[in-house]
Amino acid sequence: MAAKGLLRAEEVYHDPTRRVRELRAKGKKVIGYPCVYVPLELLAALDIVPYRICGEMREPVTEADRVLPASFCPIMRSCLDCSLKGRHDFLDGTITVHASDPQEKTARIWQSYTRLPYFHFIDMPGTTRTEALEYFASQLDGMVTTLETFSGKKLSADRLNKAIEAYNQQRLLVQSLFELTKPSPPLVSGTEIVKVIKAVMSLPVDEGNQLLNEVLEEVKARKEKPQAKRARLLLWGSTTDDAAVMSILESNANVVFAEDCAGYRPYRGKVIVATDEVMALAIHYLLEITCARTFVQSTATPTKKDYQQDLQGRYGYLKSIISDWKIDGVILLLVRYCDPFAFEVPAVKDYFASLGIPATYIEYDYTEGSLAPMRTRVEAFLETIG
Amino acid sequence: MTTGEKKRVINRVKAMYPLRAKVDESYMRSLEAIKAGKPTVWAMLNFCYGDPVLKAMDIEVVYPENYGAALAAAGVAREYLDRADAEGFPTHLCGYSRANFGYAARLMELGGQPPPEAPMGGMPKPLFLLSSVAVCDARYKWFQALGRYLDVPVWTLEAPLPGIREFQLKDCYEEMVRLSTRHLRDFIAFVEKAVGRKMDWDKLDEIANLMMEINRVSHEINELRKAKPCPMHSRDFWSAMPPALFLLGDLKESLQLYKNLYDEVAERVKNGTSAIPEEKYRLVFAELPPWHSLDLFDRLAERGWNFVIESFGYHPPPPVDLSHVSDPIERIARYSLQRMVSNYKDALEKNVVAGVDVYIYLKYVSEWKCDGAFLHPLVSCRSASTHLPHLANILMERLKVPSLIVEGDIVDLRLFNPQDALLRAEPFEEAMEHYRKVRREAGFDW
Amino acid sequence: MRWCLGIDIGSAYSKGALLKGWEIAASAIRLSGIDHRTTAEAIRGELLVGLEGAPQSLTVVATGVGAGNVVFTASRASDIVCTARGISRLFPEARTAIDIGAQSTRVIKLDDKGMVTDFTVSEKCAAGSGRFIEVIANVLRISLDEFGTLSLKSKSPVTFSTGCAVFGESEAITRVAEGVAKEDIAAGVNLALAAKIASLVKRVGLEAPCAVCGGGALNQGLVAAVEKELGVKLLVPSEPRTVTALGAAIQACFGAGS
Amino acid sequence: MAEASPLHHLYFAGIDIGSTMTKAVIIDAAGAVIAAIKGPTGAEHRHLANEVMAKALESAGLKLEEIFRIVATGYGRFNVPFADEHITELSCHARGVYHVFPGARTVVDIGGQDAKCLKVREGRLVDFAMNDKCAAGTGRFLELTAQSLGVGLEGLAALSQKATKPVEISNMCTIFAQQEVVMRLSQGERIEDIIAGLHRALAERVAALARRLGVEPEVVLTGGVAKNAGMVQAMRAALGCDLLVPPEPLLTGALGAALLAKEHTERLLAQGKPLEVKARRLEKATFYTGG
Ligand SMILES: Nc1ncnc2c1ncn2[C@@H]1O[C@H](COP(=O)(O)OP(=O)(O)O)[C@@H](O)[C@H]1O
Ligand SMILES: Nc1ncnc2c1ncn2[C@@H]1O[C@H](COP(=O)(O)OP(=O)(O)O)[C@@H](O)[C@H]1O
Ligand code: SF4
Ligand code: SF4
Ligand code: SF4
Repeated sequence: MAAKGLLRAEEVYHDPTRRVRELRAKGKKVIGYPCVYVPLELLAALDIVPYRICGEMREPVTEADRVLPASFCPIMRSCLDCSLKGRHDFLDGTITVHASDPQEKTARIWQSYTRLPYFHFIDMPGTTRTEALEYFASQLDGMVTTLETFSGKKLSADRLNKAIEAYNQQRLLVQSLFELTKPSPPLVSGTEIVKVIKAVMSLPVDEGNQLLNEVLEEVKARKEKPQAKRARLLLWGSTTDDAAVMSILESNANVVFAEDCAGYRPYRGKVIVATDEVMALAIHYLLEITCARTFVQSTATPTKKDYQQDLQGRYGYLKSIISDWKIDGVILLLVRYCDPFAFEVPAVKDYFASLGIPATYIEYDYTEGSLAPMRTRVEAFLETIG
Repeated sequence: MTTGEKKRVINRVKAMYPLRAKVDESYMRSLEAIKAGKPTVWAMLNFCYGDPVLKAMDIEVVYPENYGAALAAAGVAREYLDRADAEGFPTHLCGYSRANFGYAARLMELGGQPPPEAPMGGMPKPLFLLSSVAVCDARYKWFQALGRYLDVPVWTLEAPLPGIREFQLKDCYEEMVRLSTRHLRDFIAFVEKAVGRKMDWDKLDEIANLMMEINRVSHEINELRKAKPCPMHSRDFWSAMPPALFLLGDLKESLQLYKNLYDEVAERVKNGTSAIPEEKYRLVFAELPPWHSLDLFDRLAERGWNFVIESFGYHPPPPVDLSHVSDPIERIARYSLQRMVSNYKDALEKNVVAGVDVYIYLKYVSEWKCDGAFLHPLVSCRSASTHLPHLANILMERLKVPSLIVEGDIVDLRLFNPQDALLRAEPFEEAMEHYRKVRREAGFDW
Repeated sequence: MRWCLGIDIGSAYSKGALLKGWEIAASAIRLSGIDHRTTAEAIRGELLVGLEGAPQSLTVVATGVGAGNVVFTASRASDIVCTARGISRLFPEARTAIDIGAQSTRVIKLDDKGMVTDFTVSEKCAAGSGRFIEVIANVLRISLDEFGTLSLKSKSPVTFSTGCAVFGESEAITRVAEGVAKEDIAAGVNLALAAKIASLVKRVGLEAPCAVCGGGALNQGLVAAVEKELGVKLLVPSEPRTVTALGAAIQACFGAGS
Repeated sequence: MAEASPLHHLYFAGIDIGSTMTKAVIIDAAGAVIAAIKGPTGAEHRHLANEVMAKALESAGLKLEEIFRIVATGYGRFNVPFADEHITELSCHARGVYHVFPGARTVVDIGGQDAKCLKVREGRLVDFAMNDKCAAGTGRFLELTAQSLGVGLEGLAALSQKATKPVEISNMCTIFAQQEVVMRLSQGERIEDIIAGLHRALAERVAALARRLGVEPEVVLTGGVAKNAGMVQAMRAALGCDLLVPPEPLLTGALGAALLAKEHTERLLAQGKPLEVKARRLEKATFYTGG
């Protein structure tokens, strides 16, 4: 392992399965997950390596057509397609979550057509009420049960606390990475961050942390910084884990914050253990991940709701990002058929408008062919914000 | 495009008509209630979960999902859809939801007065919205997004949905019950505050029991349809289902009407009366019917196609004895969960891990002895479509039953081409014949 | 001697096939054009002209999108059924038939008697039909006849990333301008279409032997690409375009059709 | 002529490489158009960029060195190596339309490969919506159906105006709409009514896009499709409001590009920056790498 820092990140980004394959050859168990709601701490504590399953935009979907209709989240279609093509044969199993419908449906089809030794599905409640939280915790208990059986190990509080610590460290490191995009020009580009995060999601937690440390050091010291471009943008969306997409967004701008599932979103906050570790995880994952899946609303009185207050409650955390990162404009980027996020689009746009920040919605179909039109849209948007 | 002359071929069950009439009646009643200023709530179809509570609290309910269909059928959906586009809702979202956004925008523009062009008097401004996590993301994200127009709170009913295997884990079911029960209790407290009245617990108890009884009879009617020839066509099921599905009107009256329906269907079974002139093929239909082209079924009936079972989402949870559960809330919760839970064990036994909405069709096809499945995926509804390719695969693999897939839509009615469906009928008959042979050779009994 | 005529009015081309008893006596193809009635008449004329002595009894069955315009017969049959019969007549061993037409691709499974056992039709998007090839051939300024052989010369086919036939055209334009060799583009389109066709086949499940027909079967590059995707050799009729018309003639022979 | 302007000896060019057509416009310092050329884009559009430019220069009687600044736009804008700047066709159309209709607030541009709706204030693009996922809803839709009817683009407009009752076209896939057209014909529908139906289908689709932005007068229809009077009529009906059409709708993008080149220079001048013509040659394109 000669390469370090960004170079290493680049290597892992281009060949994300190599390291986990190596580990597996050494007898480690590797479990894939397509959605950030899976508490990785529970895996790490049982000495299992989690691996984030991503779609492959350049791979034409051929196998998934047999089992899924065409009008369906193209990212999940692609994930499943890769699985059906045997690309995930290095996995010992997968864990999926009832996050969006496509996650849930794909999970079931996945389980029906691939024969990995381990499979677990976590049901997720729709609200964040107390009873929902407790139900979610009970679902996590269920996952622990099946994981223990599968791994032949017992979950110990000690190891779990260590794993929580390691992942909290990872959260902190990613947060520090995003700190480096605050200056203008940013010390690290959005495209570089995509690669680093995808690499981190493909490595065991300690190696990911080491990589992040190296990257932070390197980036702070290097002379060749990204250039300041026409505008500083915030990306808001579901998952953007392809560097090509990010580099299209960055062709005339700096994307200094990525509010998505392969950006800041999975690394926000930290797990705080009060008494029960699993409950602490349930609280963190259900409340801290800013995914459209969870239903949150502000009520003025039992029968009245206030829209502005509601927006503040749902998107208030974006306000300080806008000011701290000196954002000029927002790209709302979704793949077609991403229903849960798509329902949010007008509301989140309203919220940005209330802050006086221009925002544009771009939808793409997760193919290479959609990149050229995306470029025109981004440029036109930059032209509108001057 | 027409499907030929409008000749009625299906022999409709007479006792269905009074049940069907209850739909119009309920719209009328709701209109009057609304005029009289009774609190009205917009609700998602919630499968025996929130409805008894609203009923016991004497609250009028309108169903925007149905209203979306009504707007489409009345040919006024276009305008509302355009409006939703203009409001920035991505066009791939559920067509019913988009029509509703347009409607809500217009409603509020008129100061909360239903627009004059709205069919059936329109839906009035609600007191609150009742959404549900069950079935699809749209069904709760949509109501949340309505917050742009309506300054009313949304209650989102939880609908736990663990995996088929995971359900077997210790405590899973009891956790589901606990979630649902506590959640319903909180919901009742919310409703009490919203309407400023207390729950009448005896009434809730009675309604819960009546609801279960109605659904039991309705379930039994469907069991009768296993007879050969099948005495009652899917069209009768669709026509007769709303009073049970939505707890329309007076429940005691509904119960009697379903009993009458049961008697007539039972009589037909006894006499060997078929729902169509000559039953050559027995079919199952999944999921939402093409409401605007129902006479396609008459054309298919002419060819001997009898539709004997259909639409899992519209079927009542199977009966279960919950008399030992004294708390009506818990009884409602357990009964409502029954819709999915009652199938989990069998699904696991049959190793259908893809969920109840797939398993159930295996059950339908093998118990109702279907020769083929007519699958109707919808362009703008993911939920009623996503499982269909897999369903077709598994019906073939496990039961050697072929599927005919014809695409359509819920709002853009032009997307369903009945002519196309008819053109495919001929080759599909050959396929059904072929697999009859295959099944016989493989030892199946139909 | 009994004569049977099958007429298939396709969206692009209309085809006719004439059976003398069980012998294939003649076949004809012409552009469907706008006036399907006249086209149908013309095909009948072309097939019957020069026959020694007019056939005493001629039974006709029409099929295809324009079957309703074949006014000289009231008998019609489904094109899916006809394709199955036609393929079965040519390749009785075939259990799967792929029909690549201009407007859609259809995959039909059939039994030893040519009865349909399952089928599926491509989605309502032209990126999965033969028209995609025509569009690209137009960009490359080559004829359809050359398309297949040219594509087979390719060493590094381009990847088509768009799902739309019309934008595929633009992509091809860009590639040409980038100086990419025509054969690589042609091969790229064939691969893209083959992938779609293969996934359609997988939807009903491939059962060998598998035959291919329709105009797309004339494109050797496409046939090779589908073979590679599916991992089987395909049976290709010498005149793949008239298979469905032949099936219609067979239906006429059995007095089927309604 | 702006005699007093220190720019008076300078010329500016805009070149718009669309999916279907390549257009070039040369203007003088006063903004007057002194040359306007169009040619098909074709598969070799990069090579064509210099040819179209050469033709425009010839028609203007100018040499390349006399053009102070060149802005390239359109889908092939990156293939113009001799351009000083690339600007999206959205901004260029907004600017070009403003030149012709200063009151324009909504611009609908239907080209060969996409349809765009622009919200414009004083010639500046402030918001937009595009359709580019599926060729349904673009000029290509008409081109291909015209082809299958064998009437040509010119025939479309003339025929559609003879329609008495437009036929409902239910297939929006550009290619399957062709099939439907054939079916309609075979059902005995009149060709005029079918064409009018096609126009209506396209217009409704584009109008839906426009409504997403909110349609504010004045509304301008531009892009190649605006040359089709039948389509203009259908768009009027679909939007339910009046529409303005520039005399040369194909050229508004290139014109806007030229105007933006001029304005850029004026800004340089205002900032007191020296004016120097960049050395350039009318060379063939380098390859577009997407980067
Ligand atoms: N000579 C040829 N060589 C290769 N491909 C051809 C040739 N002629 C037609 N094709 C292909 O066949 C398609 C037309 O197939 P056909 O079966 O005639 O369609 P339809 O029945 O819908 O009219 C064209 O789109 C083209 O892709
Ligand atoms: N003379 C004409 N009459 C009618 N339509 C025309 C005419 N010329 C071009 N068009 C239409 O204009 C479209 C091309 O428009 P254009 O704005 O040049 O697009 P692009 O910028 O993508 O090349 C063609 O698709 C065609 O439909
Ligand atoms: S959240 Fe959106 S992008 Fe992510 S899996 Fe769900 S539908 Fe797909
Ligand atoms: S089930 Fe389908 S139609 Fe109903 S709300 Fe969900 S997406 Fe819409
Ligand atoms: S994507 Fe292209 S080929 Fe497919 S339906 Fe749209 S226009 Fe037709």
